[in-house]
Amino acid sequence: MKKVTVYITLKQGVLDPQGKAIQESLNSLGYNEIQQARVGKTIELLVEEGVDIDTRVKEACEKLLANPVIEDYHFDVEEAVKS
Amino acid sequence: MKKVTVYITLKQGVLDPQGKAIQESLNSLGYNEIQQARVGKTIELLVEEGVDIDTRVKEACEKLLANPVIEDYHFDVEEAVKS
Amino acid sequence: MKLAVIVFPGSNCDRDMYHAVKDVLQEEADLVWYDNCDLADYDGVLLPGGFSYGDYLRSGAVAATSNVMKQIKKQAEMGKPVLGVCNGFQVLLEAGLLPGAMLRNKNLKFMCHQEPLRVVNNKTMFTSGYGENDTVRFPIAHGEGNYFCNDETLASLRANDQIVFTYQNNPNGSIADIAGIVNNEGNVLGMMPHPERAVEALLGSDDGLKLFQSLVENWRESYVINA
Amino acid sequence: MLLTRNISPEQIEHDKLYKDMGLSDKEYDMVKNILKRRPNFTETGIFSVMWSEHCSYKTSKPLLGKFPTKAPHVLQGPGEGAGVIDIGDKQAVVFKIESHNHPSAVEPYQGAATGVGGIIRDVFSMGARPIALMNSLRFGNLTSERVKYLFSEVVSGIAGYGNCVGVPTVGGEVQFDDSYEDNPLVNAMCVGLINHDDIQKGIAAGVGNTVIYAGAPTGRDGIHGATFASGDLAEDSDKDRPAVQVGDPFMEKLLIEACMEVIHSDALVGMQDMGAAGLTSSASEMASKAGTGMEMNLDNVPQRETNMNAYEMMLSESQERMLLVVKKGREQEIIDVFEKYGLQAVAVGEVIQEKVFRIKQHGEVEADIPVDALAEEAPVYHLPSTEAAYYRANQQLEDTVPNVTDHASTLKQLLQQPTIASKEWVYDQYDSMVQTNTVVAPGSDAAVIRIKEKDKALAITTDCNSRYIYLDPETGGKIAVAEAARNIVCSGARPLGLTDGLNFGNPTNPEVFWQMEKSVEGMSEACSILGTPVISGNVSLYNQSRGNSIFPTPVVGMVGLHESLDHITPNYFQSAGDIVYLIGD
Ligand SMILES: Nc1ncnc2c1ncn2[C@@H]1O[C@H](COP(=O)(O)OP(=O)(O)O)[C@@H](O)[C@H]1O
Repeated sequence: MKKVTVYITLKQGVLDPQGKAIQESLNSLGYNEIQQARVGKTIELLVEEGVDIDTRVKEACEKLLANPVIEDYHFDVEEAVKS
Repeated sequence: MKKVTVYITLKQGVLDPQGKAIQESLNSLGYNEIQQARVGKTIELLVEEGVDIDTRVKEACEKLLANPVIEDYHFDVEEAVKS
Repeated sequence: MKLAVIVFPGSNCDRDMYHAVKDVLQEEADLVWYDNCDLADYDGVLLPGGFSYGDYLRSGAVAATSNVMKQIKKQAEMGKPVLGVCNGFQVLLEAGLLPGAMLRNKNLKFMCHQEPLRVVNNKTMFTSGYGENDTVRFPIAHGEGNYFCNDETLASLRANDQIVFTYQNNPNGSIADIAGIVNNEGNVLGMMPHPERAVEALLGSDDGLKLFQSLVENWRESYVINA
Repeated sequence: MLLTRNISPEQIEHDKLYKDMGLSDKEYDMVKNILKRRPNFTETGIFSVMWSEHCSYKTSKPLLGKFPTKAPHVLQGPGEGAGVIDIGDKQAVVFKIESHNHPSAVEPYQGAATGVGGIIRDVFSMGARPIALMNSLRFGNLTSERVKYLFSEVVSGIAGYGNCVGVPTVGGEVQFDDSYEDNPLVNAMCVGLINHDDIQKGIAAGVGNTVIYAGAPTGRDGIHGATFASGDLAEDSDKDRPAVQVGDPFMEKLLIEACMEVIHSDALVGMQDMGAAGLTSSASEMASKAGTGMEMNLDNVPQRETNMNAYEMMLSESQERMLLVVKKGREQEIIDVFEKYGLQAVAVGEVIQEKVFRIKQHGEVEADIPVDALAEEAPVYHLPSTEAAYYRANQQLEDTVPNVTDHASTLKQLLQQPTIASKEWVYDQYDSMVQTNTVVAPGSDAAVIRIKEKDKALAITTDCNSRYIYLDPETGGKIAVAEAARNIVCSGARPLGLTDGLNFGNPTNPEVFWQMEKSVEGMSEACSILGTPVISGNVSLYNQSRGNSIFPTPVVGMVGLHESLDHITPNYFQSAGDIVYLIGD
């Protein structure tokens, strides 16, 4: 079993109101050193072996997981640890 | 300037309805090899140097960025690339 | 005219849309469960508001991948009217029937109240009953209605007269105050405000009636001409 | 997690482990008497949740008996998921209020969201379609960051859940006072509409019938939430945090639609949601009401996590789960309906003659308890009551009228009070219009929901001025009911009945118990005089922190009927030149 972590971020140039709100509240809490915050998401997938993971995950990202109009993505593949 | 990426994930055992919906939809699109999906978020911070980044970010995570009741977090610090 | 109101898991304005068409306009309509349905017999498709698939991942994203969307694309290509309201609009964007994407409202909050809109294009099959630049009041009820597209897309929306409704007091941060757009062919309309919630004066506004009436009248005319 | 099988009944008794679960020494002895042996770990857990205040009302029962609950138009009084009142035309209105205070103090978003989910399930488990939500909220003053956070997260949680399931939130109330600083109140009310023929009860009738579990799989959420909700909110309640359950409104929406379909099947015998104490309370209450027993095999229960033991499964408070009793041989029809909506529904047990609740797992009996002992025979306490010293002292005070010199500035100051100021910031976040029936939206005294195809509407309000109740519980209780009734009447409707959410401090404090007693007496009297019976309600006790009780807060949720749409009366001035009358003292 592999663990694939897909990282999805907003494209440069797309406004991130949530990031902006986080930055502002960090500043108001006194974290003035924080100059920018941008919010993204991760999707951790547990994937059975035996498929071409790179191709399949790339395809899944394009079909569903990321929206190319506003988002970029990349992903890591690692061995899944038994929990 | 440093770039800090905070990774926030749901604690083990906390229901992740979003992850479940994503998994089901991936399966119905034919990605049957995907056995689980869990959703997390990332917050990328641009932080001015000159502070003890580790301590400050840890504090910010606990105060604001992560919800310790249901979430775990960790973070990476790297050199910010000029964009 | 016979309209299909598509019901996805999590749609919640499906019955409101049905009520508006069936009980208020007295046109034919069916609630059509998204799975295994056949749209060939319908004269148009309505995608209602709600939270299809819980709005998980991105609003409308999961519904956009469902099989019924392929059929809806086909109906749209045949020139049949397709109207997506709120979550329906989000689904149309995610499915690529309309350009652009939705972001969270700029204040990050869900908002629900009446908003005054301007009818900027009254030459579509959905808006011909309105006067140009008419003000109409429709309820909005959304958390992700902040319409976004790149400059190129915005320029082409403008060039082709695809912007149909704009907000008069932009509540959510949408680019160019956009509240509703049509596709290039003019038969697919997506809008965040809810015309189906504005068909009875008792509930605060009946400004949405003309939208449905326009749709029906234009369909009748083309039907008569084609027949 | 605990390896409970290694903890023997002897050890539970010897180390008084039952105390950690919430049973007193006396209650533990009662359990031993009932079972005629020592309870094992799972059984001890089951008794402790079923006998918690939340499930058994053991300290409030003697007071609840004072409420008038009967009237010709009451089709179902307290006791089922929600009460039911006839509104003519073979239709009825179903409603109830419920608190989610302690979960909201710990995790405000999920606490509030799951509170909404729970009360909606109470209503649709009766067979009614949920048509409106209301809420009643109390927070500390908006000066601390924590309170601001609680306030904004609670509102988002209510919005997040209610908006997604497609039930309009049409009103409510919010008040701010220091007494709620660490212990906010989150009460949610749901109103449903039903045809008389569709009224369902939560009963497990018919020996041999099948018990079906439907909805979300069981996880380790909120284990011991019910006892947690009935215990003091201590400073270190952070360590109880894993008890927080997470809601999935999307699943709830599917459950609503599936249940609305299932109620029309004559294969359905009974249905109940799994609320506090989850499987335990739903199953044992259904059997107890029917005078039957139930046997359940936990191996068949859908599970979200691995290696859950019987104790965890029986006490889990995972959300969005329902228990159904279905005629033997007709299970598949019911299962098919749930499957259409992508929901899991599986047979997990059987109704049996012997009046016991028997739980099996991995081929072993994990619990074997007489049904009535859990639901009916819970202990009842008659706690001492003492007139509060502050009250006696206040009664000695002379009446004073504040000396106002600048009325304009006093008025402005008043309007700036968060408790008095506009609540638009709150209700703008709620979808108040979905279902297209909302004639009067939030911002008025009572919300008005029309009934489609009928010349009728319902008026709904929640009210409680807890400061009045603190100052004089009996008069304050009357005022709460009267205010609700006035709000209903002002909208043009006739009050039908009410649901009450009793939120108080620690009842073992005789002064708190006195507040409870007096306010219930005041409310009861007002109910009798106004002809508005109490048809459902909820009790939340031990609302205090750092030793201070909250203001006594018995929230009234009232519903009225407009016999014609023409009767709907707005609460703002209509046009210049109209004459303004002031009626009353
Ligand atoms: N928690 C809430 N949820 C929804 N609506 C609310 C809430 N709190 C207040 N409202 C609405 O705001 C309006 C004013 O509320 P409030 O200030 O408590 O007034 P009142 O004292 O007249 O009840 C009412 O219409 C009420 O329904």
